[in-house]
Amino acid sequence: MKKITDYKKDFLLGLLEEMTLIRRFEEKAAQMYGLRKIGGFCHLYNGEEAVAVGTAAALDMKKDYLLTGYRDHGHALATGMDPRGIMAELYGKVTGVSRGKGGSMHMFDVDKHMYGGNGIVGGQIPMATGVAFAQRYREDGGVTVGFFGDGAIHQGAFHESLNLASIWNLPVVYVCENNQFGMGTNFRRVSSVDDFSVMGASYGIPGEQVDGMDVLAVYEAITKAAERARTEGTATLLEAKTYRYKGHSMSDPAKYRTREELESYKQQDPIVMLLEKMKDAGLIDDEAYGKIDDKAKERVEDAAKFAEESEEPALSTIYEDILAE
Amino acid sequence: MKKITDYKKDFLLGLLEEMTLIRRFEEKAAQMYGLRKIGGFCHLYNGEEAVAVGTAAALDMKKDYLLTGYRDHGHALATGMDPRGIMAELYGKVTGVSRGKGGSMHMFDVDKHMYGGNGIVGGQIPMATGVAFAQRYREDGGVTVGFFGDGAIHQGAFHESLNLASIWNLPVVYVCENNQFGMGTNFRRVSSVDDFSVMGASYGIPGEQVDGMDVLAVYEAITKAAERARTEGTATLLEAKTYRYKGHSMSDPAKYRTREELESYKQQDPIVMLLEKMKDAGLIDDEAYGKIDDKAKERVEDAAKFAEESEEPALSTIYEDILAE
Amino acid sequence: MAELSMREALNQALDEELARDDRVVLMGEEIGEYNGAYKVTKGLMDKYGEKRVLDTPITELGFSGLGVGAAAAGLRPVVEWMTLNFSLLALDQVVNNAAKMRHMSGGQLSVPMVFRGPNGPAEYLSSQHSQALQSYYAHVPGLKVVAPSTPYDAKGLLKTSIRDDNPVIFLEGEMMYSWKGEVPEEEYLIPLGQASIRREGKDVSLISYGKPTRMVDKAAQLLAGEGYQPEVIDLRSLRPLDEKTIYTSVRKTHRAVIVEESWPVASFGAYVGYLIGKYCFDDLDAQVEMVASEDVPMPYNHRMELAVQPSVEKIVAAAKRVLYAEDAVYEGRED
Amino acid sequence: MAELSMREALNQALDEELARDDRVVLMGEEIGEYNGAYKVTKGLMDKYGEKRVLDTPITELGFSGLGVGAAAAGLRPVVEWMTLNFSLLALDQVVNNAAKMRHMSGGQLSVPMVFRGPNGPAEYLSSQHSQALQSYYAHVPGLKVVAPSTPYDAKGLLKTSIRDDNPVIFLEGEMMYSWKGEVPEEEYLIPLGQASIRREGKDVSLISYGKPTRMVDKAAQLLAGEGYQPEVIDLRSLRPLDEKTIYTSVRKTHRAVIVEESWPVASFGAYVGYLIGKYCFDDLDAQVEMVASEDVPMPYNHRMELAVQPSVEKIVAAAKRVLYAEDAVYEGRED
Ligand SMILES: Cc1ncc(C[n+]2csc(CCOP(=O)(O)OP(=O)(O)O)c2C)c(N)n1
Ligand SMILES: Cc1ncc(C[n+]2csc(CCOP(=O)(O)OP(=O)(O)O)c2C)c(N)n1
Ligand SMILES: [Mg+2]
Ligand SMILES: [Mg+2]
Repeated sequence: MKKITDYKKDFLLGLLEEMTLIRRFEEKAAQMYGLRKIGGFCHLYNGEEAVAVGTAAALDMKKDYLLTGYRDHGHALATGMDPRGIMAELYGKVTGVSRGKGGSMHMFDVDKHMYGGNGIVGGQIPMATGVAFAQRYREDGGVTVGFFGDGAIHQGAFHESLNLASIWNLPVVYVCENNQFGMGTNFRRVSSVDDFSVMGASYGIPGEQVDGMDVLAVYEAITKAAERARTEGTATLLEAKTYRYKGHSMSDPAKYRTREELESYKQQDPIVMLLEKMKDAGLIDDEAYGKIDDKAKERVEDAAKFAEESEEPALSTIYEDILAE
Repeated sequence: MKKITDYKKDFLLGLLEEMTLIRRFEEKAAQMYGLRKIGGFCHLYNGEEAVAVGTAAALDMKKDYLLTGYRDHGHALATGMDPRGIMAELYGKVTGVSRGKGGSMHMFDVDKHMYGGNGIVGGQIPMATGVAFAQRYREDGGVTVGFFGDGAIHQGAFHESLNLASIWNLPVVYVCENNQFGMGTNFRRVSSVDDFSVMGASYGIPGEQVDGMDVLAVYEAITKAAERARTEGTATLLEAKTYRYKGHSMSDPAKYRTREELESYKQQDPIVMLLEKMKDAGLIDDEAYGKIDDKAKERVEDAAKFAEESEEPALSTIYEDILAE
Repeated sequence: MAELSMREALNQALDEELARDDRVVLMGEEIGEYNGAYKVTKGLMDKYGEKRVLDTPITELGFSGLGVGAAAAGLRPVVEWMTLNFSLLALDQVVNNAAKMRHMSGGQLSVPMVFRGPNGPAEYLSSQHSQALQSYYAHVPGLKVVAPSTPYDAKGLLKTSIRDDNPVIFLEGEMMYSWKGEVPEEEYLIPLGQASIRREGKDVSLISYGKPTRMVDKAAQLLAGEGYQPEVIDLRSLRPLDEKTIYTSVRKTHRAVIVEESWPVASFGAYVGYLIGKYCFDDLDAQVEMVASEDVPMPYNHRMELAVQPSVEKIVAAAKRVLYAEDAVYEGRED
Repeated sequence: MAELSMREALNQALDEELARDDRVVLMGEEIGEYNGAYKVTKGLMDKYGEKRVLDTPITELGFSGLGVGAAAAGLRPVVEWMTLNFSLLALDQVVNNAAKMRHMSGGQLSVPMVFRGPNGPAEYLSSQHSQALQSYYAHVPGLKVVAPSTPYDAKGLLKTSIRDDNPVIFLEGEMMYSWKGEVPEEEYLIPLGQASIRREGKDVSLISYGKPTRMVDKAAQLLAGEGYQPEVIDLRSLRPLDEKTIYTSVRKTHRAVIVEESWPVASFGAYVGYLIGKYCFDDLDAQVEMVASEDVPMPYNHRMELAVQPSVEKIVAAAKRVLYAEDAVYEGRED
């Protein structure tokens, strides 16, 4: 791994900003959920920010693509999507990215190459493989990153997709975000192996574990994997070890884990870790970070205000967005 | 591996008889298919006899179970099912094992613990896992063997099942009969790896390749795997390398492979190989084998006669065998 | 009689059958340690242990098929699908194995098991999580399909389903789990294939099952307030279907409205409509109407999702159309 | 005009669209080197190369979902399911991704692709391999569902389907591939959602699509021989459905029989029956009848499998029942 001082300062500040924005966004979403501005499932990303942010930083969202599951606010923000459209979507407003039809689990932005947001555990894995297929077909030099959880990795969709990606040399990076739980189930209870990266061998592709609390580790792993995808058309399986601070969704009190476990992960908080390293290297001080944080809060406030003031979709739109003309 | 002289002569003769019976049965089935006594798909097992016979010999079909795909005549015979009922089923007669409802792909015998016969590629893998689940639940000391092809191994059902078997310590042996083709497709064209046994590692279970043309090698591998299943509740993934002499089904001229390749496999014919070894060890001579072969032919003739003379099912039976009372 | 929630009634049924028959095992995602995503299996892993109540990985095809194999080999698995939406991943195992094993084996095998879970929309979940998939299961010979509407029925029907020697699809509703109703202390069973008449009447037959029955009751009250006497039928089981009760009612009332949550095209409700048209042709005084989901994927926005679903207003309006109390204007129809 | 088989007509459609638009790719099991299990894709890998015609592993869920992703990213995949039976494994990708991507993204994504393959029974294949699954696809908003009955229609409809910006399920029939018919040399397209009237008449509307249309034609001839004038409608597309043609016909004939191969319960045919009952209530002179598969899994024995399916005799009998030329005796009905 490179040293922190090997990175450009702006780049590091960018990572910090993104992660902070996601953290603040999720806090706001939780608050607004409590106020019943948002309903349904709402899966927050607190604690896992480094994975999406480190990944997006390694990509060029002009030509690369990203797909994920229902825990997608962080990924959406990391691709550069506007917090306003995301928050408005959570509110179910017509100004939401999916015009109020998708909600929390279905964030899309075609321009930013964010292709969802999928509510079916594992359902995005074949689709991500297909986006990579289109890239290889067009030889556009791009890469697709498909995210999924430690729960999703057991789905048949994973197995079928990785084999397809391997035999067809698709430029895809599969990232298993192992936050240690699928809902209330510790992954060790339902997994035969505790290092998912070994599964790459079944498909003749590289598999690697990476510290998902360390945004730079993620950045480097994705950079390497994306490079391999671009140049050799070789898929990669990465397992990012991470942790979610909140319950699975808003209704989960998360009794299946101890306070101590949670606290021990908070000690390795991805934002704090990067901040501390940057401070040690003299790249930032508390005041400067305070400004970053303030800006994140502002953007999030602005997004909530935008969402609040936006219109509900007209009922007649229920017949729209189903078939293309 | 043990030497041939380490085996009891009767045991070896039994293997020879079983394989010969299957070979003759399939030849008869092919002939009757040509005469339109049999219709639909009819997937023959010629060349692969050692796999089913070596497996069944290692099992106790009083307490063990066997499930396979649609290429199931050989497995059915190997479990000790009566050729009459199997042939009559091929003829669609009411005396068939499935009363004329199942046909070639659906041979069942509850008493012999032959649980099918499944037409959906990979569809039997979760079911076999479930039979093993029941065995573990009852602690009946038995083992389930689930067969499937090199084509089927890519199905999600495989991945999901092996993980389940591993985390629940199910007494199951998964046997991938790699006959090198899924219909017209050489497995190397659609597989990321050419040694499927490596996939065991994804599920923390042993994986092993075995020469599927050598009935004793199969017997030994299954014996070992079954023992591990019985005593430790550990599943095993075995890949039996084999070859099918005929087309995928009766309508396939098998143009996707060379005459030479076929001939080279016929040089390692499982029946001939065992016969030669036994001859070398002085356990059998041509005359004695001639008798075995005659007996096989007789049983097959008898089966065809039985099938021919049996009644068609009454049309009213279409409403039967759907729901249990 | 105790007043229980649907959730508690279902839990009791599972508990009693687990106690009664040690071939019964439960499996599904989060049903054990977590006590169930909707807490239907609460306490059962504690009581019966991990051997009989199993948390599965997220592999709907795998564990559903595993259940089929276990059933064929003599157990009586009750498989929970966290929601029916996810059962699409398992459908092959249900349609091609569970429903056909007996047939393909010429009657040798049977598959005594239950697949259960919440079906139909809840709230704010968008289109992948709000599907009412009963029509898929009702379509298939070899399955039974049950959909209770009260805690009493839920308990009695689930117990019967677990004892049934066939694969039964048991449809609940997330929004129904907290519904309350009386449930006797003593054991009882309810046979599959018998509709119940929730309200007797003579002017119009309102036919439904599962969650929408509540709306139908309300609609019936409103109609009664306007002087009509609607008859309200709860089918309780879609397969087998109690056709006799339907026809008897329609021959009396001469008018019928079917209410269900699924999409309209190729739906179970439309089939009932077709049957009534066929077997009560001479008795019908008006077209049969169906109140179903709009023919659209479910949106997330709450006002929209309510607009997509059946409602008391829609049911009353349909009833009035068949009662000729309101003009039948079908918007957007090219005819 | 050239006389082509359905297989050749479909092959031409694929060939022409591959040539016309390089976003079109074909994928499926055995479609390339082996030229297709039923030879529909014959010669296309040779002509267009492995880049555009791809042999997939046996992973229906995987490659169907891959197709959805590729379509969303701008290609126009045509996915072959070797038979529709196997599509049950892929259903989640079709229902939850293909049909809903556009909706869940608020109209941002589209999924221009075709899933095609033989549907319905062939011969001697037993129950897992003989399912007519159109009702599953017709049920789902967000999909189009097409089922041609002639080589001419097959070609024109497939070309249109490939150019459509939505996911289209294109249903063929193994037994139909060798059917012959005239196909013009010059290019043509047939719009989706327009039924065709195969025979004009005034006494009874015989409504069908896909494979059974041939039987319906024969039945119509027999009925004509007895002095009736049946009208024969081929729906050609189930979704969108050309309701107007149906209602116009029934309002003229006052009687209708629907013929399809799927199981009856929660079927597409029953939905059409329901629609007719509703929108032609005042015009109907008899109950609407449906000739479908018997409500059983398909047996292997040939006499039995024929008995399970629609037949010319069953269609004639149903027509006569609605013409009141024969008593409507419904065996086994408890009513
Ligand atoms: C096919 C399917 N099965 C079940 C669910 C219900 N469910 C939603 S999230 C979840 C847990 C997934 O865990 P994991 O893959 O680890 O992702 P995480 O939530 O930890 O990000 C489950 C079971 C679903 N949405 N889809
Ligand atoms: C789910 C499914 N997809 C496709 C088919 C059609 N099909 C039947 S056999 C076969 C090839 C299977 O190959 P393999 O698993 O290697 O078994 P083998 O025939 O060689 O014994 C295919 C594609 C099917 N029956 N089921
Ligand atoms: Mg997780
Ligand atoms: Mg093979």
